[in-house]
Amino acid sequence: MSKSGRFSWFYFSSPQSFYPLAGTLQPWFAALAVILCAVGLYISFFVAPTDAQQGESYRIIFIHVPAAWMSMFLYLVMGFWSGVGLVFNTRLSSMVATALAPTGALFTFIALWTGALWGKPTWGTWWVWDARLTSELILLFLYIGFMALQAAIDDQRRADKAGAVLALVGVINVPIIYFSVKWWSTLHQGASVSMTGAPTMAKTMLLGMLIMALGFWMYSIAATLARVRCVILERERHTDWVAAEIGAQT
Amino acid sequence: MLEARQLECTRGDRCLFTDLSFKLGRGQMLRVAGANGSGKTSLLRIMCGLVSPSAGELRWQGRPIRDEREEYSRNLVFIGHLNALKDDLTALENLQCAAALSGKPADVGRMLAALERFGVAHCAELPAKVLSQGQRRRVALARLALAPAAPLWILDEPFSALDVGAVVELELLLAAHLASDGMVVLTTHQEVQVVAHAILRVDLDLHTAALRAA
Amino acid sequence: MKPRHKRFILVGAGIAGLALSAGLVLSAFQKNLVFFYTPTQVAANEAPVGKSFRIGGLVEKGSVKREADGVSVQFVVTDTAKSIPVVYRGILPDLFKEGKGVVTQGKIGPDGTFRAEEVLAKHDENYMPPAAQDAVNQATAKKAAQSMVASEKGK
Amino acid sequence: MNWGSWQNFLAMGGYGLYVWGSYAVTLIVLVAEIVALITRRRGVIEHLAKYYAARRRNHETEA
Amino acid sequence: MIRALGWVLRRDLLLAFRRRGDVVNALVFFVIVVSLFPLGVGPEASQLRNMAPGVLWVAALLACMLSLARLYAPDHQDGTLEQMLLAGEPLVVLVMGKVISHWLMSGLPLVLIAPLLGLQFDLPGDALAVLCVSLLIGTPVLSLIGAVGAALTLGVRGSGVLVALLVLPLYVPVLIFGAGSVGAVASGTGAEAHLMLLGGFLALSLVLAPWASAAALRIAME
Repeated sequence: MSKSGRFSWFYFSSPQSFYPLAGTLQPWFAALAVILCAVGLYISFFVAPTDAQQGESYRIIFIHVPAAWMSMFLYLVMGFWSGVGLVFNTRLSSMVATALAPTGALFTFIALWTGALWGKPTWGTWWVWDARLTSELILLFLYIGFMALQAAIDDQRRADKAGAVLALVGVINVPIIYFSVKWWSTLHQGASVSMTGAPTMAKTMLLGMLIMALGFWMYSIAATLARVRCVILERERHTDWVAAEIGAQT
Repeated sequence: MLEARQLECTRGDRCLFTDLSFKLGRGQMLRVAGANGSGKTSLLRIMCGLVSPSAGELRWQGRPIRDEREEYSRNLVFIGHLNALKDDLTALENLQCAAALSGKPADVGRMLAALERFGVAHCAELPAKVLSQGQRRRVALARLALAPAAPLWILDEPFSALDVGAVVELELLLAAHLASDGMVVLTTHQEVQVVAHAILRVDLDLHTAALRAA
Repeated sequence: MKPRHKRFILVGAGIAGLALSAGLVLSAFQKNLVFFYTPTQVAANEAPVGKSFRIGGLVEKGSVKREADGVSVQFVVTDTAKSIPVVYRGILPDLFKEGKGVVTQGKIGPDGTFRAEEVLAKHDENYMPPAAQDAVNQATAKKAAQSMVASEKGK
Repeated sequence: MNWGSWQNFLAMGGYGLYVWGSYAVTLIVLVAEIVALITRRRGVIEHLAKYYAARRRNHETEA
Repeated sequence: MIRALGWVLRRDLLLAFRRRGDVVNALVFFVIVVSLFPLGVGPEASQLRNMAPGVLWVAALLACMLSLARLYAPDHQDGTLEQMLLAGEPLVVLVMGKVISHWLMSGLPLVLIAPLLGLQFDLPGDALAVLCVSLLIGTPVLSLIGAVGAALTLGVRGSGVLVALLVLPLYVPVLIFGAGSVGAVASGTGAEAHLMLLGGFLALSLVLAPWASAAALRIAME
């Protein structure tokens, strides 16, 4: 993902040189994801204590919150790379945006699903139409719309650019999701971890949640790198290096 | 002056042309030749600024057209495959809208004169949908006869669906435009009888875009 | 007009539009635009009339009374300034407790009692083990006691 | 944290269905994505191998 | 700039006038959808009154969305869109003209006929007034957002369903606050906050949507 860009943007902005780099990095991120999730799950179930209010049902937080964070964060990253692709006409950034969308949509789905399962025992309902829940649902539709639009357009360059415009229009939704609990009085509780102010969670609970979030992050990078490799092969099939790569694979 | 620098165009997996450079000066005509699917229309659309080339750039009066899109558009008349006529508007209204949108509104007398040149003045009050294919093409071409003319004309198969009389009329119009230091870019399958002090030719069939002056 | 001037005008209009939009949205937030109403708002007649709406607040301590049939329950929702009595027939969520947040949907009856159709618990964003919760409770009680003493002394 | 027994662990203080329902679906979704990625990669490689083979044959017959 | 905008507007209104049928169809669609609900739900006045804002707004949303297909597609087919991209004026301005004419032909008629339909649902007078105001502020937003969707899906296969998928989620806030304003005034809590938010959406989409739509059109024409 953005990792490549940091040390040598120009070299790795070509699909040909990014492809092997992604291949090298991908297993490491995957391994990190497995380790972090394992540690996170251990803390979530065996170290973090019961919650005083909610009992054991709060343990859903360890996937719900990281998934919700990822759903918003991945959309921002997708919007960023879409914008870069639109402005600088760099193929790789458009490919990365395309590769991010399915993972983002999955995390949005997970956030909604676990939220429903958490809401039933604590609030007493699977779903309410409050601002936080509604805007998160719209985020899912935006991801789906992005994928559907790209799939419907045959010309690759146009698909990338049209998707980018849609992604950028949809970015408005992300701050609405994030701040909805502050702006409106919602059923959804406020943020336990915020940029300002101390977290309102017991330390071990917070630790478990943060490690799980880190694990999801690594997973997202690994999944995106794997997908972007497929996308590169498909789109660069007319080049000699892809022909050579496929020749080596088979 | 219009200058193309190392233009490249790819559609899907196919590279239509690459490293295409030419210069088109005042009073010169550029004829783009090539077989079907060789990228003639794509080149014309790139030259209009409708499509950005996958590499290279176009310069108008020394400045990239990307930077001054509207300014460039005002110096340009493009007549493409489609006639850009609204079926429900009359020939006159169509011409009026086209002129207004290109930033050069004209009065009715001039427009009727332009239609007259292509022999469609009697259709001026008819909705475009009742016109024949040839008549519609003539109405579209009447934009060229509207004075004051934009310096650069880009025409995609302007002679298609025209009868002999209209072909001659268009050739005269092109010659007059070139004589008054205008520039013309066109694609066509038939030979053009236009007197001009330079007719350039780009042949897209020869992939390396050989350029020769006639 | 040069293209540069046009772009300038367009960008200026855009910025003005954004400012107008921000102003309108922010002043809308000053007004009453809510998922639920507080008892104070209901008392000030800001809540809808003759229509189902939600009230939110805390369940007043010691106000929860269960009827003999086991499914009907009465309690009082308060925001510490005003309070509204609520009657409800149905299953309460697990987090429904005295002194905790609640959001309930229903209509106000002619006697001023809120007839709830749905009761939802609203929990806060604090997560801590029971022992820590006890400590917090004790601390707040102590603080409250101290402030009582202080105010007594002040008199 | 000591759960005492497997039953306690699975029961999650009475919220077993909700907690395990969340974790199970998350696991299923993520595993499904991984499987989809692996099959996609195989599919792409297979498809492109055929594509290049067809192109080679085409060149040979032309030549 | 203003003159170019005026010309686009004039041309589109003239075309709409020559093809009155299309405008009338959208309006009839709106009326029929709204009138179906009392038939399906039953004639109980209080229930209808509660449903009215939502029903009217959803029907307005759908009617507006259906007419999006006519926004750019005909111009795309006959080549006039190409000429618009080559006009000597910023494309944003021309897009604005297209959007205004779309609103005049699809949004404004809805606003005018909505009070009549509101009577069908037994809405009180003040609620009818707020319904009109909310539609007046809200339907331009629908046209503006719709213009982005229409431009993005221009000439794409299956664009009818796709435009719904792209545009409807973005319509949600307008629906919530549009219908909410009528509901709020019907239940005695003022509608100012809702209308102000709608106004905020309108200002925001007036700024952003024409740019996005113009960018999408350039992309679509490549």
